[in-house]
Amino acid sequence: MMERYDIHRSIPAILLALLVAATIFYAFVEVGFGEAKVDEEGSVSNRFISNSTQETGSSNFVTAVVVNYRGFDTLGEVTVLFLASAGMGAIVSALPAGDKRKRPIPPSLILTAGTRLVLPLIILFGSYVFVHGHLSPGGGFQGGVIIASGLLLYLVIFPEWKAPHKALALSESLAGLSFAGIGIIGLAVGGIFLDNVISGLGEAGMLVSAGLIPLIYIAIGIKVGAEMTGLVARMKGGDA
Amino acid sequence: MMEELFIALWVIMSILAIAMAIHAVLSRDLIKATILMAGVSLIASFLFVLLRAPDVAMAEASIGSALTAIILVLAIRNTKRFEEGGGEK
Amino acid sequence: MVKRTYTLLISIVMLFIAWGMLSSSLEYQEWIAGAVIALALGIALHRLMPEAGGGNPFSRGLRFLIFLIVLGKEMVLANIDVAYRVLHPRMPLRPGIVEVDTGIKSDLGKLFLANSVTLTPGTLSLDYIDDKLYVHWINVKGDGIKDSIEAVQPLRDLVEGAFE
Amino acid sequence: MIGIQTIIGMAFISIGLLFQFLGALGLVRLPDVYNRLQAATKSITMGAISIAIGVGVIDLSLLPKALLVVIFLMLTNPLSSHAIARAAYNSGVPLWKGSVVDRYGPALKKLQKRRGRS
Repeated sequence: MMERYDIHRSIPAILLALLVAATIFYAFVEVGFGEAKVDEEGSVSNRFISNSTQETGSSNFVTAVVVNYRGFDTLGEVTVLFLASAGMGAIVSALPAGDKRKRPIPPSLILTAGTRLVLPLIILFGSYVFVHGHLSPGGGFQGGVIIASGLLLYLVIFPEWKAPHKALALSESLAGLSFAGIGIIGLAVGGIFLDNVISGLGEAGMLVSAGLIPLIYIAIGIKVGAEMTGLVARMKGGDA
Repeated sequence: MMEELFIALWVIMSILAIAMAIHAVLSRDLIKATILMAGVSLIASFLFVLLRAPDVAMAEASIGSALTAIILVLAIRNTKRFEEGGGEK
Repeated sequence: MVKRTYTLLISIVMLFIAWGMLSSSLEYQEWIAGAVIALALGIALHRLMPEAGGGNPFSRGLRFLIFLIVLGKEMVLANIDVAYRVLHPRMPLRPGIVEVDTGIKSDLGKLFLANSVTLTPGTLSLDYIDDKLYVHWINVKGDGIKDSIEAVQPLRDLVEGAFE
Repeated sequence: MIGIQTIIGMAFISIGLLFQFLGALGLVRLPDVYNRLQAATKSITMGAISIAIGVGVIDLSLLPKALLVVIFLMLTNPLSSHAIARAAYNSGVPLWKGSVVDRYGPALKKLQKRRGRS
């Protein structure tokens, strides 16, 4: 009954895992997770925690750090994601089409109807997460990935569905452009790339607040959702 | 009282995650390993919630246990399900 | 065409209500954003949604509410049933898969019937083949061929009233 | 001082945990995949719903979200168990030997023959 393990072959993997675990433990034993370190005068995190709401208008200071203080890094992250997706698309589309021997069992009516009913709700939840990035946990990356996982469900249930790669690429490019465009607006008006020029608009805690942060997060959400969907659709094969 | 419960939950979840990870490394069946890995991600996202990092928890839950698992399953479907080498199976 | 418009309206309202429950606030900004997003998603995805039947929406909604209440009652009964079967020392089981000709036509009705069959005592929906529902029944009555309609009985009429 | 609200919420959560426990017990005790899925689906759906409602009662501002979670669970949990049961049958997991009747197997065979021909 039980699967028999072949321990000898796995010894290097186990040793490597132990080594990594020991290193991580050694490196982080001093950090003290969960302890409050905000009482230190002049520390960076202290400054972010106490000032970010007034400076950026965002109640969620993780978002304030990701999109405002470290906005340029985020642009880099989005670019890395784009490069990964594009590279994978290039590799997968160059491969010969896989064999079609293993035809999956077609889904039953209950599954298809259920997916058709649930998918809009999942996409709505993803949009909720990225629209509320500056108020509640989550943001563009999380919301985009939630949308992608909904479309992934659709792709698994309807294997013959051809992902609209052109529309995905278009929305991805437009979202990326609008992110960079918002940055350039900041450069033109405030003199700093990605400067939050209208941060005074609205009061903190409302939906319309935090200036450009929600707009940037909406762009990131659409971009990540489109990228992830395209990536998985290409991985599935078919029309890649 | 609350503090001890918290720590006990923490320790149990961590041990569970480590056990699942070891099982995943040792398993020959790659689909099984993928599912176990998704489970580890789910536990990790729960631990992130306990550590009051809900942002990270959301990303971990959706990426780790949905997207990565599906990408790995698709890759396995196009290659082979069982690891090669060794005598049995 | 009329049915499509009806489905579009229903899906927009459904998405809007879901947004309201998610945000659970009374700020007008939330409601405006929700309306915009629900409208956009509804228009983009209403072709996807299973079609709802026609008829008077209010009586239909009332029937749906009754359906939900009965479903809740059945779920509690189902759990007591599970508890009885699991805790009984000899586990009284008489399982089998039966075939039920439900007579429900619309996709939405079939979905809700299958889901509620899974949640009611002792039954688990397996598949639809040629409009017949196949149900795994934990306590088959008789030989399981003549009385099979009983497996879906408590909720079938309610589903028919609410979705057909 | 614990309010009445907290007590009601805790009662809901306890009932939910009891149902979850019974579901897990059924998962261990019952003989085959389909019977196990029966117990697991019903108890785990009900248990999760009960816990969500309990949380909503304790903190009333969370109640709408909890209700949304309930709706979502009632939609998706039966779907997933249906998918598991169907996949199990189609990949050849047998019924328990004490089973009385199986009308699905012949119908499935007929369907496959029809599909193969067309």
